[in-house]
Amino acid sequence: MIEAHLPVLQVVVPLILAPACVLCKDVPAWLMALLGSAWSLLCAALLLAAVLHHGPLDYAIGGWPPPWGIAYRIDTVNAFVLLLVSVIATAVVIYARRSVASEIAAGQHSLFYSAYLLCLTGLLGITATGDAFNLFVFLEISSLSSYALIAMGSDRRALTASFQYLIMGTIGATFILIGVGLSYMMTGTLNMADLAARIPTVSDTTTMRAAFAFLTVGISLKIALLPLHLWLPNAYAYAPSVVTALLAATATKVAVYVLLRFLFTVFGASFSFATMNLDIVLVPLSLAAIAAASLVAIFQSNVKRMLAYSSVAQIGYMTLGISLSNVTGLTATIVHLFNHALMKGALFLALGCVMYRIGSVHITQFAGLGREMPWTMAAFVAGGLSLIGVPLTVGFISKWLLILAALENGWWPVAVLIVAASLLAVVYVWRVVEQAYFKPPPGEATRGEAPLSLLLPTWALVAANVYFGLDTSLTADVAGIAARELLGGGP
Amino acid sequence: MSTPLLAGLGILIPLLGALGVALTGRRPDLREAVSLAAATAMAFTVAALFPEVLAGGRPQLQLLELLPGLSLTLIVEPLGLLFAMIASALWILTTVYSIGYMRGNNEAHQTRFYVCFAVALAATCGIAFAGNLLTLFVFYEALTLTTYPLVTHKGDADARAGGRLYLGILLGTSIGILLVAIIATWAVAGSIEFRDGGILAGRADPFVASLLFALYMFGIGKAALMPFHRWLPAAMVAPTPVSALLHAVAVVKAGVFAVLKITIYVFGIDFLDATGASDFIMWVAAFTLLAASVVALRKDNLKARLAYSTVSQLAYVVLGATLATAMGVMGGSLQIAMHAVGKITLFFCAGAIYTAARKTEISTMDGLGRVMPFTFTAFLIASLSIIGLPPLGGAWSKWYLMVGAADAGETLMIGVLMLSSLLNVAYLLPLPARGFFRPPPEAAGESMPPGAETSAIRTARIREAPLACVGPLCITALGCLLMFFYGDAVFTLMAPVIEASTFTARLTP
Amino acid sequence: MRILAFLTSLVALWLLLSGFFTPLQLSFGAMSCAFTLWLTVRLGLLRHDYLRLRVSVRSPGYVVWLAWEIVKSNLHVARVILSPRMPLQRQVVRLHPTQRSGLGIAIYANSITLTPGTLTMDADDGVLEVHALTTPVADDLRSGEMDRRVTRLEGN
Amino acid sequence: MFATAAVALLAVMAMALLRALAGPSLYDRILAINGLGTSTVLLIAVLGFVAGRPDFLDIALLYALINFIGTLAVLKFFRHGDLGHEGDEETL
Amino acid sequence: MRRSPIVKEMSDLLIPAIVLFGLYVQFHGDFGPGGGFQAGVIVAAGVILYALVYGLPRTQRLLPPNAVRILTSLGLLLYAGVGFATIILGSEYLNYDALHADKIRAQHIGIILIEFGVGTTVAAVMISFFYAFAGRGRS
Amino acid sequence: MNLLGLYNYWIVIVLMMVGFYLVIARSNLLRKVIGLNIFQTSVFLLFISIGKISGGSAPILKDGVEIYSNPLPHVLILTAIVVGVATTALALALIVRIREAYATVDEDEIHVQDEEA
Amino acid sequence: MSNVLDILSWAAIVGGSFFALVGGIGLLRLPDFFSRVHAVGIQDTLATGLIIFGLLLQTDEWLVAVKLGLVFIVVLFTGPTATHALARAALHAGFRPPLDSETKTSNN
Amino acid sequence: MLLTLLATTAIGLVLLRSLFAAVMLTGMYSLLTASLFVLLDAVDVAFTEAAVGAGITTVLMLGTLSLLRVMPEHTEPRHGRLLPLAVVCLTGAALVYATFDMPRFGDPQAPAQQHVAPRYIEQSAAEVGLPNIVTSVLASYRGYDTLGEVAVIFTAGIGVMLLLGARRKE
Ligand code: NA
Ligand code: NA
Repeated sequence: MIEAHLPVLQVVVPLILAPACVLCKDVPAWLMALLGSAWSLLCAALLLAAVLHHGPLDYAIGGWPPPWGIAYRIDTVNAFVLLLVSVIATAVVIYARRSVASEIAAGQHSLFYSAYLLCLTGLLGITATGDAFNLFVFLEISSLSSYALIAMGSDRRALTASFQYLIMGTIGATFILIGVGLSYMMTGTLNMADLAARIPTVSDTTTMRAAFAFLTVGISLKIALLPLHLWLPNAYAYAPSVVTALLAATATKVAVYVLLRFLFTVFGASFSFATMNLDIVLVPLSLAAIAAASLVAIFQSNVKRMLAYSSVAQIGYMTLGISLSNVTGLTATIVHLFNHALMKGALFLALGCVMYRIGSVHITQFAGLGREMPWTMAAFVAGGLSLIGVPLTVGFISKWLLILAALENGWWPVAVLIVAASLLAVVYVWRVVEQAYFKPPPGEATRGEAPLSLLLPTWALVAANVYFGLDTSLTADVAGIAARELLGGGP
Repeated sequence: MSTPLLAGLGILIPLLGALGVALTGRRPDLREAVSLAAATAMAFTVAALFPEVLAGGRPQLQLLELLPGLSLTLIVEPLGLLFAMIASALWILTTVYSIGYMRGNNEAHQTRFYVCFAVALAATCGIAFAGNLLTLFVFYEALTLTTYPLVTHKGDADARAGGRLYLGILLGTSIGILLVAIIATWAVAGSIEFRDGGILAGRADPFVASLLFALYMFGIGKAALMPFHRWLPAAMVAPTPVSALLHAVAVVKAGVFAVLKITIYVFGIDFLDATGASDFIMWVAAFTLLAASVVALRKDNLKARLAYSTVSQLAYVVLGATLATAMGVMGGSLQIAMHAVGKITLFFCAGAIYTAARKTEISTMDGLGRVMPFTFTAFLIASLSIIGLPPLGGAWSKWYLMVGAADAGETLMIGVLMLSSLLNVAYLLPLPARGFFRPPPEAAGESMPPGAETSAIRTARIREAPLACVGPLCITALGCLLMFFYGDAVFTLMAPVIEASTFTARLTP
Repeated sequence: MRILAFLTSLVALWLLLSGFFTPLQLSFGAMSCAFTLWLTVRLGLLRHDYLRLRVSVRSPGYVVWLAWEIVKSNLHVARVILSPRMPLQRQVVRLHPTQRSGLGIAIYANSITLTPGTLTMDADDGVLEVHALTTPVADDLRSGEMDRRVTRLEGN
Repeated sequence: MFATAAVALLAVMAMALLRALAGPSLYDRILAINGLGTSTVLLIAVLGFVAGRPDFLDIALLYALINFIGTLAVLKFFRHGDLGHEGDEETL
Repeated sequence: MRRSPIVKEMSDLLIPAIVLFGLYVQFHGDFGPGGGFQAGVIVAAGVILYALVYGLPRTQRLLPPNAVRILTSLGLLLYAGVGFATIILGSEYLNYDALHADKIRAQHIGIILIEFGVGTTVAAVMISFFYAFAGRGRS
Repeated sequence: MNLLGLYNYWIVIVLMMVGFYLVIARSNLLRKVIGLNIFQTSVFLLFISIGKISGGSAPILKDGVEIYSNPLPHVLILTAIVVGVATTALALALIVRIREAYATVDEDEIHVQDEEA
Repeated sequence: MSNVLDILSWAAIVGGSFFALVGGIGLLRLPDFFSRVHAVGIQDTLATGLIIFGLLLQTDEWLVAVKLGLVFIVVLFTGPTATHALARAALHAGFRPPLDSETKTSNN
Repeated sequence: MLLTLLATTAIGLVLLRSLFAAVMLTGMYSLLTASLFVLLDAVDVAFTEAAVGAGITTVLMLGTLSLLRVMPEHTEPRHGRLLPLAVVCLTGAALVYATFDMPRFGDPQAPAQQHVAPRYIEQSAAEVGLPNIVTSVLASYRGYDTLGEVAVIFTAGIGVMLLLGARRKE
């Protein structure tokens, strides 16, 4: 009986746990958050298995068939993204117990975990839904909770970062709303599948083109595609460790998923690329993001900020894959969604360990950490190698596929740029490694290794970085199926 | 045990050795015994593959498949086996030598040293047996990363600076150029599996082939082709056994080995010849060869001089490959082996001199040969081998390279090779000459360099380095001699490969 | 008793608002009234004596009178506003109201404000400070009729 | 007929808006907005009749209440610069 | 200077009326404009008016912030809980048909329940907004 | 293209632009929030305009009424209004905290302070 | 009957509109803040009263009538209270009404 | 007419220097919009906009303003006017472009009136049983959106409590 309801239970269980959290004291609240994340992980795994076996699942919420009611539609693409979100959320929540205790004032934990669950709910809801407006609602749930969570950072800049994110995020959401409104105007429907069926008849109207533009720009703001990325670096840099890890690993990924969904499922590849020529805009922006953000990352002295810029660059890889609009490119994007979540998750969790012990992630604070926190720094190095794209890590798989996709389109210079950007990644990862392993620690005070409850989730993600770098049957194969689905072929 | 598994074992044994070393780190004797045992076991394992490969077998082992067509695969073919054999044999000697050196100099972090050393060997073996470009790349990077702690072993500012250059150039060229080349190969040929006759043959037009070839040659930074040679002298900050390993065996040889392997199995000699894709690189190699020699001539620091010598000698191998003739490739292959034995001897000697006399500058080594006769004799023998004089192993490689150049019609290259030999004489022989014929500094009167007073006092008490140092260098010096007589064993091993890569097998003169 | 009175007015208000007399809506109404009552008591808004009841019983007469006053003063002020030269005689009048309860004073003060032309600006310590737009309305106020009527409303 | 009233009320609203923009004092603005609120209440009531659906007077009722609370909040804010101030101590 | 008796008296009269009006809006959303959200806002407005007149400390003493916080959760719990109830009763999430044999009644029950949840949460959140902002100035 | 039928939309667009301008051009954080409110409210207006049918009536069933305006945009905008107030409340809370931390709510001044730090 | 009611209603609404306009004009024309309050007073009382009365005559549903009445009562209660609070706040903020005659105290 | 008033308010917002006046005008803007909603038959929306936009939002903004203690702010340094103006004009141009192929205002034949919505209007009485179609759609057909909406407001509550609930650090 439960199986039939998995699509919605995936989302509403964390949702109902969020208010329950508020009624609890700190520790039970954490347990609730753990329960919610673990549950969604279980659901996501079962859903993906089900989708791979039986094809897409539909769920009419409230019993009203689409397009009259709100329907969930789980296909390979969003099942995969659901899995990614819940994997990260689970790892992070395990980690959160100690980390939050050290970064968030006691007495606020239950609210914090409630916001965490709401953020998770929002992300899962965005991913699962088949309704354009429902997507907006859950987008706002996740956004609002993110703003609050980010502002919990100890530096006062967390507040301004959160505010900036709030303004840009709301502009983005409002643009999405405008886009949804315009397309509703022309089609009379909000259901994505229904939209996809009706848009071709009105696709040569100015209204539809504008709808497309507003949706794309709005989603790009959420993605933090250059030059709409301005909110991201500070938000990631000054948020509490746990929040950075969660958001960096999942939030922009979900936004990329939304872009995929709209470009390929709702509007269709031919409208998006042949009619609207999106690639003409998207390719230069992606390349600029890859190059510029990687360069800027090199000059950051706050390591979290450095990785945040790296995220902007990585987002460039994903949008690049999208703009290639071939199966390999989409596969690369979808794989990279997952892989980048793993690497950034691992890296930011490692930084969280540093934050826990040192209280800062300024690069000079890393001096001597290689000796004092060997496991943490080893995890950081492993994550860094993955970020660079060294073979046997997930990073390599992503880049490999992306480069193949570029070459498939005959875009040699693009392929070269991708590789060159990896070199920049070498440089910025290296700066940290050098500090950690080749500079003596500043004082006499020896700072110990992070506690096991922080190290275990971190290393679990590191292990995933390696495992999925070796066994790509889950990632690349599923992503391939998903990409073909998006491009309209059968699975 | 089946032979494919033996190939895997060749990688596994050093890894297990590393584990063993790490576990026994508290007890130096046991630790070094483990290290030695692993080295020996590896050498035997690799040697056990010899008969089958000689008989034309190509044991193959797929480790794992990342994506369709993208796998980690080991294939034992002659060139790789040759390289693995050299590496594993020299590992034994290096281990023995290290024990003497590290203890003699009271180096810190010895356990880390042995662990990294063992892992580096595993990576080297992986490179040797790599069945495709990806596998090659993975182990190539692994080698860079595991040798990095060795280079920066001392941990001071110099070591860090050197290490940064080392890692920067090697990672940079490999990721920025080699990986691009690999991907481009995939794009052009649809495969990155090594194959007799090359996978690019017939699939790439001359321009693309030239471009790819250049990418490979520069991308393999370990081959130290100018202008990407700077890492090699920079890495001289490492302890001498490391330098020996780096410059004679593992790292640089991995580079030129990769050059040859790619030349043979990715491009194919005939294809290269037909397209002329390698012409440009040939000139780069020639330039590197001469320029590095000239630089070496100007270095007073012994290890620096040896390092530039290595840069130049590596260019021989690249030159051999770029000649795109059977003879040239054969010469390159032989050069790998001959130079390995010769250069490791030279480094052993440099280390022995340092251990015994604490001297690093050539100008301060006057008269040392009289108190360290074995060391200086070995140095002389190895120098002669590298210069290419019979009856030493180096004569073979130089000879085949000359023949190759002639075959290719590149008469100018013959001149280059000869000029280079002269330069070799000029920068290698002065040391034995000073050691044996110059009087020790105290007899030299006023012209002592600063600080020479103390060294002068010490020179009086200098004796040969410990047996663990001197023993190996004698053995390798002897090896130089032996290689001359067993040179055709290498030839026999390599011939089928090279023949398979060329339609006109002109190996037998 | 006062609770009952208050409840009655709540129920009356509900019924006036609702307009639905199904059992369900009536039960909602009952719940709503009960909740409002509870909240009012909890917030301490129900501490007045019978005054309100008495006032509401006696008010209709006053309301009619007040309405007429309002109409008159409206016309007066409208004339002032519309006359081209706007003959204003702005002045402040201090009044000493004779009501004893706060509610009484409030009714008086609000009545003053309700009639345009006069405006209760302040009501401190038993003194009402009134702003008058013209002399006639000020004089009207000073006559004290309104004050007497409100006090009568308050009763004894 | 309703339209006449609606137009008149709109004109009144426009006047109030002008006063709100012109000021000059903050109290003038508040007064203008309060007046505008009253006009809006009436407008809503009239509009209900214009649209032939007069059963939306709840909205007008709500407007009136909100208008009142809003004005009080503004004043409280001006007296104390603090909405939570204890009313017993100060004027409102 | 004391509080103006006029404002106090009028508020005393208005607050119960506002609250009752809010509840009326809550329960008549089916027939006319309104519903849980608007009701929540109106009830909260009543409380805010009280706080404006009587001050925050007194208001928070009578309606403790913690209780408001609990109500915040309970409303959402009720709404989401109805969805779980319909699943347990064998239909889709939030498919009220499962709540009663008669579809129309079932829908009605469901809507009343969820609207009540909406109203509770909205009122509580609005009050806690006010508490948070008005209370920040004093500490 | 019927210009008269589009006039309403154009005014709404101008309103949206004004709000949007306030958001991105003003450095006072509170003004940004105000701008955001205007922007969103104008978008709501656009949506509600979509649902209007000439001669239609409010979508509350009543005997004798034939044409009802489209209720769906109303439902959407109800939700959007709630989202808007939620965003505003959060933004204002952030502004209060920023003011406490920086003693200013001007974006430029905050920037200067962050640079100095 | 219906005609009479219609005319009455019409008159009331037009009258109400007129007074509303007068209030608006007053709001613009009157010279100081305290005087302008009186203008708003017109809107709150007679204008509202007349318009609502006019509307009242137009409806035959008692519920509508009741609600119109409620609107009127609420406006009647809140309007003066708000304007009073406003004037009082202005007074305490230091604003003094410009006077044409001097302050008089009545002792009744 | 109402739209013109709205536009005037908006322009006043741009020009007025006083923050307080801006807050008041925002409330007024909401109130005017709400009136417009009534005119556009969106009574539920008008109800909400009035309560929220004119009521709660204004109160919250005043609360914020009181905590800022920088009431009359006279200098408004405008940074880089050109770029924002360009962005806004671009957005506006895109929107105007969008209107070219729009169905006319009030057109009963517009796609939005032909698809999906008719079922609500025609069937909701039988399917849900409420006279207020908006409530039917809100609470039943799209009840899940409303759940999300409650979650949004709940989230904001949590967020504000997190931000302003803890004791202030002085
Ligand atoms: Na050399
Ligand atoms: Na040479």
